[in-house]
Amino acid sequence: MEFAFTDEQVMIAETARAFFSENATSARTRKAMAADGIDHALWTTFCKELGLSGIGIPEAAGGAGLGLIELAIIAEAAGAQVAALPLLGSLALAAQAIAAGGSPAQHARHLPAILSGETIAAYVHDAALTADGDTITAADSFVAHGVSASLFVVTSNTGAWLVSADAPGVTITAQTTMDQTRPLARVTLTATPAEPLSPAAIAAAHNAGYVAAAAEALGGAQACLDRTVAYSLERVQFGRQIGSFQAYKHRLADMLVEIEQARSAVYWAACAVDEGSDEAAIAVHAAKSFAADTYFRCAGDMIQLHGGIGFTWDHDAHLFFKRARSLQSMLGSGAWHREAIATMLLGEAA
Amino acid sequence: MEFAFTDEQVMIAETARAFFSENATSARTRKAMAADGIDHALWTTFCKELGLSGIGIPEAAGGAGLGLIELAIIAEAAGAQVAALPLLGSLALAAQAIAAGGSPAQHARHLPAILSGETIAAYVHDAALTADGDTITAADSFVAHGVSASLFVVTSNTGAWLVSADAPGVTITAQTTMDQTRPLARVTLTATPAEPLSPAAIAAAHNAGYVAAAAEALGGAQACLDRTVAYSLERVQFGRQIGSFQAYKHRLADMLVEIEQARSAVYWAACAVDEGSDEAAIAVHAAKSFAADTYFRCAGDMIQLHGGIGFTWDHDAHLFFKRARSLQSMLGSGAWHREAIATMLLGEAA
Amino acid sequence: MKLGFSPAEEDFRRECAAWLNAQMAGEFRDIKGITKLTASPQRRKEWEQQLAAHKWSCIGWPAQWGGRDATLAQQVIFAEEYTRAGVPGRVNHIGIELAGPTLLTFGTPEQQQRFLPDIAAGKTIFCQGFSEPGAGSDLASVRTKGLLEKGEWVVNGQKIWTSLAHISDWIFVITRTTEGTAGPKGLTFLMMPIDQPGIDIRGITQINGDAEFNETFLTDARCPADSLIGNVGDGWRIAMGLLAFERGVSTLGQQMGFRTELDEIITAAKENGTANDPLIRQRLAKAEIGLRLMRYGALRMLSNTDNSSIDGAALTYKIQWASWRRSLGELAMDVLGQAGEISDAPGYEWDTLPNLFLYSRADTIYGGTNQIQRNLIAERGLGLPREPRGTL
Amino acid sequence: MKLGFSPAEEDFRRECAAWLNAQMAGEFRDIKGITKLTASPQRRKEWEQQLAAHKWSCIGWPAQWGGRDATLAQQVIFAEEYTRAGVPGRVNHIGIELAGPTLLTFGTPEQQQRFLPDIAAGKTIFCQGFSEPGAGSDLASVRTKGLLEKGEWVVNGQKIWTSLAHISDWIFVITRTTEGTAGPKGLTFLMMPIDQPGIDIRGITQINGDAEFNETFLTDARCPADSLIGNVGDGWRIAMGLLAFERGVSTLGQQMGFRTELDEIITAAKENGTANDPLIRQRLAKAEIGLRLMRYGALRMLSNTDNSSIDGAALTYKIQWASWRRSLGELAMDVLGQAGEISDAPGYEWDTLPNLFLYSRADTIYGGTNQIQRNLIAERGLGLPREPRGTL
Repeated sequence: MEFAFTDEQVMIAETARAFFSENATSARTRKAMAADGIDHALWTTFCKELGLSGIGIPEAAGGAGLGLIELAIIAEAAGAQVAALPLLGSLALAAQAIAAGGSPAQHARHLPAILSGETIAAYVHDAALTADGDTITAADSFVAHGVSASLFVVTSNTGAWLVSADAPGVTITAQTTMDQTRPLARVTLTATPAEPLSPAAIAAAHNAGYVAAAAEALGGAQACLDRTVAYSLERVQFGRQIGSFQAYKHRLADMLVEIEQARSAVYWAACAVDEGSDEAAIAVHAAKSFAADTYFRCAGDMIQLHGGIGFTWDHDAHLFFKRARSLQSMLGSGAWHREAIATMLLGEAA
Repeated sequence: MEFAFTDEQVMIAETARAFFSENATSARTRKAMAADGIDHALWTTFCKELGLSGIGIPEAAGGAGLGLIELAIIAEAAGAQVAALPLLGSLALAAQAIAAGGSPAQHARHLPAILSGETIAAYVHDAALTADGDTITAADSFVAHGVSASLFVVTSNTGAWLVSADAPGVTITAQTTMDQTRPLARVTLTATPAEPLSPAAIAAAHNAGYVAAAAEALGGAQACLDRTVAYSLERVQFGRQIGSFQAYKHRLADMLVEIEQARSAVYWAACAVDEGSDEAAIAVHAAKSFAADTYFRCAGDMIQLHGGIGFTWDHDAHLFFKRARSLQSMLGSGAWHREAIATMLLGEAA
Repeated sequence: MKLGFSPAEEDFRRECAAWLNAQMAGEFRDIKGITKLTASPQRRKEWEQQLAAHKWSCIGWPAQWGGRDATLAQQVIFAEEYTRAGVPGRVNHIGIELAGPTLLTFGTPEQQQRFLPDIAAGKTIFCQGFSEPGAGSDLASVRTKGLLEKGEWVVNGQKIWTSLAHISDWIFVITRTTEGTAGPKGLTFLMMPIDQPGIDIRGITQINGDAEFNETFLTDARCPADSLIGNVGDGWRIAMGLLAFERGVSTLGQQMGFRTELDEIITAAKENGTANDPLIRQRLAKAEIGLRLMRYGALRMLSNTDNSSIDGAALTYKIQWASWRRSLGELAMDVLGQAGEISDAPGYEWDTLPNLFLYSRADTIYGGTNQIQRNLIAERGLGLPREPRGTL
Repeated sequence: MKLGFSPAEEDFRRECAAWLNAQMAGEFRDIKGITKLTASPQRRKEWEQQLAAHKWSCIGWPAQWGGRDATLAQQVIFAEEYTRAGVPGRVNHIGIELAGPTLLTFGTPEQQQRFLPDIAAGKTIFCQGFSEPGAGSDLASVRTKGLLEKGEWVVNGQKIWTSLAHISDWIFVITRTTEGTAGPKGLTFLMMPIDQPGIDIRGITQINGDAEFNETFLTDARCPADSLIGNVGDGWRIAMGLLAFERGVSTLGQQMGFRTELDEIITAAKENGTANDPLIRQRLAKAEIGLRLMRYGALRMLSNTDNSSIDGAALTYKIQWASWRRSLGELAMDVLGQAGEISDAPGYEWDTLPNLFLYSRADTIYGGTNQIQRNLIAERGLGLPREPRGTL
């Protein structure tokens, strides 16, 4: 039992932080927002040069080994910059689903391309999906980076499939999305040929998706705090740094109280999944709901504590705020995750 | 339309405030707490000398006329002192029920005795009450001042009755109660002879009870704020009045924001009932839930902002705190009242 | 204490409703239902003039200046019916609600004659030049300089958050006219025409993609020597007096807009089934309660004619509505779910509810942040010690 | 990063559990399940001695002083199993967790020899004399005077909130030993025997009817010249060092107590049907999440061996658990409904959950109020400017 990063983990964290803060700049992110919400050059560099894209995928399947802890470290660093990248969809949800539910042949066919960034994969979920022989029919109105994907991992509550974006019956519709760093597309599959994955893909996608989303939220929340602290020491009103006003200080302190808990949640969940602990189920629900709520609160506070400037398009506060909102609503709302925990504690409601 | 007190209302408020703050002292209240939770001498003075006990009861029924606005003014003033009196049960719930649902003979038999303080009446509710001829069978574990009452107004969801405390089949059990200024008794009626009231008694009791409870809560909440403000100007720490610390100031400000809304709620509800407005139904639910929640928050803040001294038995903060809690849970929880409003807005949940 | 309206007042309500509905069904049907402040400015200026032509522009003003000397109850009724009829907000609301009352209270007879009829008539649209990049919450630290030169005020500086400046005719500005002063002393309140080379207006895009606010650059901007309200050095007093007018009857019209938003959420909840969710039901009930209490808080504040005492309802009103509306935006999004995060518009434009979610983040900032409001409540309402100024 | 325990550690867990369960089923079954700090003091002193006799009293201490040099993981395991077995809290927790570590860090070898074995053995029960009526949040303003007279310290003043003083043998006090000083300078940390005429202890009844806290009046109270820890004037440094020990492994035992409380609420909710109420379900889930995160926060804080950097988990821990527990008390009452407000006891005594509701109001006050915690977090954790002292 030692709930602290290993030296290797510290190194990964430093590498990832340095990479994203240097490269995932506001200017580049805004350029991506005006296009398909992906900084493609950055993604290519991340996948091909940094050597971290295979983290969490077994070496046997072509990955770099390690686990969700290390994946969370990277997602946290990317989230701190609101990087416009398909990390959550392509690496956490899709690649983990394929690694867990795919055959060696499927691994070989898809994972190297995803990990190299050549294939962008996205995650489609439809509880009402119907399968008929080798084809499936399904629809999902909120597929993150769906327009940019060439491969979809599609799940119902009981099964998982792989679908190529250029397969027959696939329509992909771009939608104006509040968080322009992760635009949502409507994807419909009508009697579309699909390769089945083993159902193990579902839990793997969920576990990795919840943890990666939570880690991204953690990084974002901490960045909101850090940037607001910095602003509060620069900005002077009433002849004082605004960070010297006690009510302002206490609000920042409350942010840290939440963030520290979110940090515990993220790494508890990642660790519990990696160790196959009994606690993994409750931990991933706790992490997703708590970290997303923390992020939303911190991003809202960031706007508030910046005053008018924080409400402008040119300031980055809204990038955090919109990302935070999207992390709350995607992959199950906070209330939904908490109800899942309540069911573990109390059974189904009568 | 003029949403401000009339001169007469201002005068009643001043009279009531002066009376309770002079007479309902902490020492007297604590003496009552050690007995049956009623300052009987104070109640007698209030009923016989002050001449306000008949307020809200029609003159034809032996009351002083006027309405719930004036009753709320009195309850607010009593609540500000956490007075140990059966005002809510005897005057608001029981007397209003009898006035609305009683025959002239019942008015004559009961109301003068209640208004003079000679009879203390209490309110018993049991949705599972059964009636058989002239007798009823019912039980209520939480009858405020039940031990002190000689008369009970008993309601089910569809009917109302009067029961004498010394009637056959009545058992009254005293219970140690958190709020010692309003101890709760368990009252059971087993085939007890009961005089029917018209069902109009039910709505009258509810309207008056919700409004009086809300008004009491408003008075209590404002007293919590006033006393904490006074303390914050006396108490010095770090070489400063603690009321000079911005976080402390803001917390007091937040209390006022809630209290001002509670004040609007109480007098809106009282006025709407008095005027027979369509809004009365939503208003009484809003007032009860909002004012009780406000009181609880303010009383909790009062303890917190007094520090250790506020946690001691000798300080009055706990009287407010326990009264506030009891006002939250009696006559329907906040969630219950809000669900009632939701049903008005949205219909029953499917 | 009385909430109901008299039969005569109910007649007045019918008269207002009839006229407004006729307008929204007739000549001005094209602007019915517009909620964005920035939409259709030209038509809305015409609407100002139509209101004025029928003496509905400023009914609370004296008849002498185009008003009707309306009672409080009548003003309440008109404000409510105005929004109920789906009429868009007043494009000259700063003129009507702030500049007008300020002139009525502090202006000279000549200034009143010069401005009030044109404000009432919708011919002079006003905007407000108070905040500066370095003077936000600390409004008294304005640095924009005003110098009297050859019978003219010459003004240099930068104002920000000048809402609707790009469609306004006049701007009132607080300027520092005594060199070497700091804080509330040495300020003067000037009214300046906008259409001049010394004034440059640049839109500020907000997080919802809209651009209601502006930066206003003043570079040797000019106005005549008699353009000041009050005396030289009176600027702070006038500005504070003006801000008190923000809590006028117009708040009730604003609330009717909130009503529309809440109703839209209720409709959405019924449509998508979240109306069955007990958590959503509680939050909708809380929102409903909050809105009702806002109405009765406003009526208490407006009915309070005893200006000498501290009025808690008035002091707490801003933070109350701003916090309520910000929560409403979050509730709206939770009712809509992910569907609230996508828009059918090709550009970055948002329907009422997602726009509410984004825009309401500004409600707790402009016109005094929640933090500033709490200071005011604590210091003025509760008598607690004032925050000390620093020396930076 | 690793959460699981090794097989050897799991063996150790079984060893702890076996011994503790045997005690609670045998000789000490009469104290099993006691939650009130003030209950059965005599038997609980005997329990301290039983623990010591089997070397379970202070397993993290060096063997030299009666400990086992246990690893962090072992301490975590013992703390968890201790509460899981239904063993009541340590009546000497101030001695074990605060006085002991303070002596280990700051004491002379003679002082260590004199006190540590007796603390470990449960023979010396300690209490803490820090706060005064005028020195609560502003602890450094203590006025209790200490004077060295004829080889003895003579102490005069009043301490308050001296938890369990009435059953303690020794008290450590911060005294002002340099006249004319104010604030953290001029303070000295003394250890004094309680059984002397100069020390008078009076119980303070709390809002729950219990009397765990005391006022302690010192009137020419005495202790030998060598009773000070550190040097004269070192009192503030020692006191701050001592307070840091509050965040030790014992927090995990405390959490196990919280677990018991939450489980009792869950049981009550299942019994009375509120477990079907979606609002209660959300709040129970939040409480569960909060408790889990408290555990992992504590493990992060305890695993962080790099003392040089600011440790956010440690700085935020107090406000986190205190706020959580206060909310838990409110949740308990909402689950119980009005039944939570009545007691079967004849006097003013409360079952676990109503008592939790009342007692937890103190959690956010003692040991540094939530407001003080936020100051510390902002100033030490985030580097924000310090609150200025006044001159009153």
